[in-house]
Amino acid sequence: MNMLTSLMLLPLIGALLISALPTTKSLLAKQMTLGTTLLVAIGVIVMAIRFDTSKTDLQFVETHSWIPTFGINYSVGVDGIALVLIILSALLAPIVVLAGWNESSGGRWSAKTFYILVLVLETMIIGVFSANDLFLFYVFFEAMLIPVYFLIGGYGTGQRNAAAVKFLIYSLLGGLLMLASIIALYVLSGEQSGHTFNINTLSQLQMSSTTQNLLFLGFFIAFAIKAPLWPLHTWLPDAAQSATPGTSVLLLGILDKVGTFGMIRYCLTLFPEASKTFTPLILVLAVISIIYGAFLAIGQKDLKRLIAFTSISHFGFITMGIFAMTSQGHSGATLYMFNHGFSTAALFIVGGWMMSRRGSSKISDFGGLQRVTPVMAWSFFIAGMSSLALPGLSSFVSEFLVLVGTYTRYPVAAIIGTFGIVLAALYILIPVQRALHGPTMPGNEALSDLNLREKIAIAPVIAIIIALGFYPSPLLNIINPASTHTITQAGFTDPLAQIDPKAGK
Amino acid sequence: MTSNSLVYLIALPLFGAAVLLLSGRRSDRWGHIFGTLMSAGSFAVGVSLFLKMLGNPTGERALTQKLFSWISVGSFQVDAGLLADQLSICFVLLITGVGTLIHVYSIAYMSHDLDRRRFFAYLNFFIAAMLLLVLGDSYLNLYVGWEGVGLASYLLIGFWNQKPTYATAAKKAFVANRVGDMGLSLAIMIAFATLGTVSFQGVKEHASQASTGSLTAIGIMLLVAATGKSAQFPLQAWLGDAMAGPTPVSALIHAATMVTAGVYLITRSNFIFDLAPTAQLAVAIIGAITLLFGAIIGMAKDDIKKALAASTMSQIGYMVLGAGLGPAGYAFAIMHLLTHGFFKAGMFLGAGSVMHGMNDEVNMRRYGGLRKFMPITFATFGLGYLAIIGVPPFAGFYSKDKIIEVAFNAGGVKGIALGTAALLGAMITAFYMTRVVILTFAGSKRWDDKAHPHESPFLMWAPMVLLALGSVASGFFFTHGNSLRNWLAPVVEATPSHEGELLSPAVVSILALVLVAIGVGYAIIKYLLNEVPQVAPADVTVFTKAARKDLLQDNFNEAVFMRPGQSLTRGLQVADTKLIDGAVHGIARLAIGSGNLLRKTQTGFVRSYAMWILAGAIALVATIWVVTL
Amino acid sequence: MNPANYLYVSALLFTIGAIGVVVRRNAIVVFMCVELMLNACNLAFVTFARINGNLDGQVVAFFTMVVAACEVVVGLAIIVTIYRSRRSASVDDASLLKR
Amino acid sequence: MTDFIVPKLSYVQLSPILIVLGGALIGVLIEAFLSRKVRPIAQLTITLGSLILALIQLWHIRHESSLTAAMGSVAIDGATILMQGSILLIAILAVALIADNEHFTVLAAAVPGSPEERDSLQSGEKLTEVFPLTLFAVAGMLLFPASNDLITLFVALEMLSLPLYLMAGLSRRRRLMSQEAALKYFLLGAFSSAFFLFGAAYLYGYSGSVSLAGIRAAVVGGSGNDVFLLMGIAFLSIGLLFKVGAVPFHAWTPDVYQGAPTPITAFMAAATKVAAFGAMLRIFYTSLANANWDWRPMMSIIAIITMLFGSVVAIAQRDVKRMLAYSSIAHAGFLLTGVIALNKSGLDASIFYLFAYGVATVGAFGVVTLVRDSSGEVTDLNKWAGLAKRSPFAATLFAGFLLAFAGIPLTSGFIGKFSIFSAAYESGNKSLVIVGVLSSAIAAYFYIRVIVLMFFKDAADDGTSVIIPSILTRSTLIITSVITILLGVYPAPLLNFINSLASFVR
Repeated sequence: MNMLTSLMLLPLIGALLISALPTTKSLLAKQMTLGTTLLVAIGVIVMAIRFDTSKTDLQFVETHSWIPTFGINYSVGVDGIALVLIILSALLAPIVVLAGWNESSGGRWSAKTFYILVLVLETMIIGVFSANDLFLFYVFFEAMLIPVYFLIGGYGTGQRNAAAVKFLIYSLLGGLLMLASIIALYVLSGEQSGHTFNINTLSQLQMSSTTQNLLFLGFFIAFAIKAPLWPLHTWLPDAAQSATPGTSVLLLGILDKVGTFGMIRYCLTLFPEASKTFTPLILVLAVISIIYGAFLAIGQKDLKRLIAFTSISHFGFITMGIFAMTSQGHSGATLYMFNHGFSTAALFIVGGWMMSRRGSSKISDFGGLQRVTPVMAWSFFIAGMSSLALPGLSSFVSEFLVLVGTYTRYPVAAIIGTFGIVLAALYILIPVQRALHGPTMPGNEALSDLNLREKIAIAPVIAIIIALGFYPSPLLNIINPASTHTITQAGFTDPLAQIDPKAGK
Repeated sequence: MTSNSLVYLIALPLFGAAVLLLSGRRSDRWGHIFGTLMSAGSFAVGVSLFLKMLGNPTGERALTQKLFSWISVGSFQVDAGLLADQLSICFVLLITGVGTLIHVYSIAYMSHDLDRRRFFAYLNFFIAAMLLLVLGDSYLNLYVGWEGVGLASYLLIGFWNQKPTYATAAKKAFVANRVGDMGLSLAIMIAFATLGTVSFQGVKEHASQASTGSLTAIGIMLLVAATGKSAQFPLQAWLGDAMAGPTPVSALIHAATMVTAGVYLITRSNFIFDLAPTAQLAVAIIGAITLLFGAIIGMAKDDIKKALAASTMSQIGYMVLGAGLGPAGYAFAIMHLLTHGFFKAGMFLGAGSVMHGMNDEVNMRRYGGLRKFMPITFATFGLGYLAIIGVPPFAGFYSKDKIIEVAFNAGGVKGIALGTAALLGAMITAFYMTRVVILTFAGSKRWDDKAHPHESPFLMWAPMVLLALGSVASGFFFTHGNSLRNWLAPVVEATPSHEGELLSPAVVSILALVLVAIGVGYAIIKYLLNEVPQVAPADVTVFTKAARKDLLQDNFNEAVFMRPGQSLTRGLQVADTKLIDGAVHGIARLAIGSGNLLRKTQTGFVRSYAMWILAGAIALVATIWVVTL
Repeated sequence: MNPANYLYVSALLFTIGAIGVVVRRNAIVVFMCVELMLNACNLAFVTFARINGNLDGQVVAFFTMVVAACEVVVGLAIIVTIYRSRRSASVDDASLLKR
Repeated sequence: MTDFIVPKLSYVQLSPILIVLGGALIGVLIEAFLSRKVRPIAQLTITLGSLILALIQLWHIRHESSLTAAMGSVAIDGATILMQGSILLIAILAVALIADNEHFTVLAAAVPGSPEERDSLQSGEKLTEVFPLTLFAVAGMLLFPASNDLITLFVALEMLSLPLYLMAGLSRRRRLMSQEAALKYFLLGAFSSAFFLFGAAYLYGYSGSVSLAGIRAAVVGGSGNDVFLLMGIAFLSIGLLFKVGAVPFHAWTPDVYQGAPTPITAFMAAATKVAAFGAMLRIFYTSLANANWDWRPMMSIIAIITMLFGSVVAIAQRDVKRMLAYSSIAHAGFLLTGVIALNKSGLDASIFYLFAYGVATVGAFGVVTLVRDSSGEVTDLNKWAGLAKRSPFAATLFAGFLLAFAGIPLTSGFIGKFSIFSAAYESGNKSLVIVGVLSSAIAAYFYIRVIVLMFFKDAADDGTSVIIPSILTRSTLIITSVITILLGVYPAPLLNFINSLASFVR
């Protein structure tokens, strides 16, 4: 069987096995989940090694007829961009399980259910990134919401019901708008080439510019809600605040990438002309997101909301990179998705430990943690540094690529975006100062430092953050052919330098 | 020429930092020694490289090392490459040399601190980052080091971050630096968009093909970067607060090395500034403003470290001014940077030594007459003092006078204005440095009985002595036969010819010495011959009050950036919940509300239902009628 | 005589019946109004049969009568049951189910 | 005098209808002659038996296609077969729910609260008339979409409606409400039948023929009086739109759904919709297809109003059955887009949608029958809070059906929604698709609200409990949920089947 399909089935099988366990055996459920996610991670790494970086077309392709009446196929395959995101998901999953070992205990239902949901979600995540059939993509895109909804509503804290509903309604609204566009594409394909959902075929459809613009909007709004872009972002802070840290990692670290991934894979590929038309508007929204997210992050008093707003700022960068339509912007954006996954994961995981120990997510309740729990404080600090894109850490490479890629075509957007890096310093250093520095606040004296399990969980995250900062080539080699291909397909070439660097020699 | 050992310069201290941080408390007992050895090892590598370069012919001295391809996307190609040319190696020797001395000093200075190991880890990390800054072969590599030293500076300023003010100072430094960094990243972006490359070599080769406008933009952005890192006007506010860090840090980072990175950046980018006269002029003006600004603040400070910090700001102003004067000035800027590295580091260590003996008291009004208790400190500090005010034949005389001279000779009004500013600065420098020395070492004792001033241990005074030797001899050594200038010539392409001299070197020296004498004399009259109150007098001029408050720079920043920023944040928060989320909830409420409203049509009366059907029927017939008509 | 006049009458009857359903409260009367409407339909059918010159319409009328009879059976059963429970034949009294 | 022509009837093609009718008659005889003790089991056997037999028989004739099954009165074609199959299957599933006698009063004629009623309840007897009534209704429903002339249409309409009027009033609990539902359903049903008949008269007047083929010929020829045609279309539509519950002819739906015994609600919500839409599709796709310029705008407006109204008002509901009623109104709107599409994919999509929706509806009401307290079923949504704690089984099933109604992928509802919207889009009715999508989003809100209630709210200790379902109910629940999921995950076989069969013989 094809690797992608096997990787999708693996967590599903794990979920089935766990569902056969009695509810009381929560430890076994955890161990089995960890084992399954590790297996998937190993499988994905093997796949990454076997991935041929010299090709631009999809690899590991598998196609079966699914609903022939509508020309729907079960068709999967990955290019570099999708592969990187699958790697991200597969690596983060075991870390989330290990880091949030006791996360499932405070929920409405048993730990068993929690892990079943997580595993089902992993299947869908791999599916959504590897789908090569628009219908299949949509199925995963929507079905994914259900496990997340239950993860937030069932295991979260605070206003979890409202947050879960808000998340779901927002996402469903976007999804339904996209459905309208998908239906239109389907009908158009029927008129022009026979009903199909094959993305390649769909990308060659002829349509009037009005149609293209409208259909593009259907897709884009769905993705902009997911990613989330200002002003469609308000569900994210609520969801992040209510979800458990592990769920937040899955949500912000992985799931929201479906939005930006979709912009690359679907918006640009299917509607190149409309993408051009809307680029100015989208860049404005992206820039607003960067600055707006940063300002709101600065003002947050709740650690989880703060991280959520930093993510909104970061998603602004990613969107900006995508719509800059340069190879640097695109590769940078894809790399950014990966790096943001890890730095947000680090923030949420360590932040989660801090919060569960202190029993509060208010930043002002912390203080002086560096003295009490140095390892935890350091982990948080490094995560924060990664979030503000400190050079030498992974996110710097991607952020800079996005900025430089944007500057070559849209200098003004890049310049305003650059202000974001100053604000980033503020939104990271303010909580760092309040939580880690200063005198040890009452209530924090007896907090325990990270235990071995937690150290094992956070170590690979930090290792990847640092390693990719200095040596991002393995990922860039995977991403570059795909992003160049996307740019070319959308009808763009990189802007040339004012002078040709080779001419001088 | 390629060399495979460049990477060890950085790798050794980086390894030291990693070991010290990861091993935790286990390395408490030997961490400081290990850290010092790593720094010393790096110094040794530096010296050997320097000797190797000396052995090569002038044109082939630059050493390069390509480690791997760092970022490669489309035409954006950046290697992880190192470049040690004549300019870099000066910095390498300064950083590792002074750095190692300060490591040694810190062994003793920090011996009572529980976190000494962590302190050494940070110091090692700083050395590594600073070396990366000066060794990177492209702007992007430099950027990594650039922010790396910023981080090290942040960590070290906030080393005692349990004190909220210290933590705030650290944050302030980082943020101010980030503003500068924004300039640097914009400069890199413009460079890439204009020239298609960001390596020093590439930019240098193609700069002449680019438009002046682009080059000016790059230059201005590089200047912004330099003002952040080097505490130049208008991003200077953080330096005074940065004195919150342990004194060795102030000596190493906030006097000798990191804060001079801006001068390095401008000098390194000479190929851009030489083609962008506007940007170059801006550099010179910023330098001139800052040198006066810092000097004025220096006159009013009672905190010995803050006085020295103001002085640093001012001295770097000289360097920036020098670098802004183009090919004629680069070498002198670097020379002043190196000599300043010696004497200012020496004086900071001296200040640290004084504090060490005075229970960490920093207020000079509570010192007085300490020369008897701390003779070595007094001697080394004194030598540094003579160097900074520019008394021949101490180091400062050579470097500073040259900058003043070049400034006067820059031509026209510009030359006179810049030269006058520099001269004036020299006078003020003489005044406030004399004030520092008198308040600290001369006069009568003003401390209370709790303090027991004593000389510092060997490990502390030995580095001070070595640095004092540097303050005495380095100036002569660098100027002898134009050694430094010739050494740097391949990098900065010094063209000594300028169109006619306005003032000859001798005139400049005499003028400067006269002004210095006035400054010293006034300080003696004011502080040695008159009683110094223990508490700073309140009935002073508005001018003094402003100088005490750093010429209101914090007030300005607060009023112009911080307050509006905070209001904006609050405003956006309200907007987010009320407007954006409010709209979302509004739509939801609209749906629910209309649901509740329409629900009332379901009255429960069957006749009203029949009415609906009848009305529907009429409407239907009407619609069909209208449509078909 | 113009057959259209029969159609007008039928339409009038239908309208009277429909308005009666809406206006009257007594379930039996309401039901009778429905029957009136059905008979209006019958009249229309028969008229059209005449106009069209075939018998189909008249056949429908017979079917309608039979169906109407069945409706009466069911309808009266329901109305009587509810009258017994509520002691009222007003359709307005039966309004527990609403909103 | 002309010779008497012996009517030629194709008994094979009519056999499903005849079997069901036969079963109903046997049921009446059972009521008359068998002792009360054996009646329940006998009735159940006969009912299920005849339904299953009819289904089997239907399978055998699935490829038949003729207009002559009953002298042109009944059309047997792919569409008929598919509709009848759906109705039979839904009826079988619903009968399994009806078999739980707990829902029905023993003596329908008894006054609520009277000693008579008490006695009858205490006797432990069971109401069994409901079975033959069901079969009669089913027979009417089978005939309705197959009817090929106005007479048969009207007769079938009454045949399916009259038993339902009665069945709505059979509830054991809340008798007054149940009777009120019956009254309302009856009066309004009769009222709308009159409109239907009036419309039929005008169509006859327009075309001079009662057969759909004759009307079609007249419409194509375009020779008749257009006023008659338009009046005919408008009034005939009212009768049909009433049955499917389209706004503004919907008002009976919530009241009747709420008042009727839940198994009956399940049956009529699902099966009536199939039958009524079946007839509607046949009329509009065959007879009136060429007059689509006349009726499409009006139907589009109704579809839009129906979708929005159903979704919006459902948000404000506090009773689960009423909420499902409004949801069914919204779904009627979605289905109308399939009628308006007026193309082959619209037909296929509507049939699939009807089947998927019907099955899920039976399942959803099936779950409603399980939630009870001391006074019977609990339909107050507030008391459904924390249902997942009381019974994860029931809550999960119900959530699954709700997600199917909401059209979440991997459920049958999504495939249905996709196919019907794409058919509408294909026919150029883009605005319908947009409104459909928007109201789906609104609808999603209240489905999710119920899920929140069941899963994320804590249960109050108010005596609400979930009973353990009988084997029949349980199998209905399991079969409906399996079909709902299966049609979402792998709908290809059914879609292929529908695609190959669905067509109208003309």
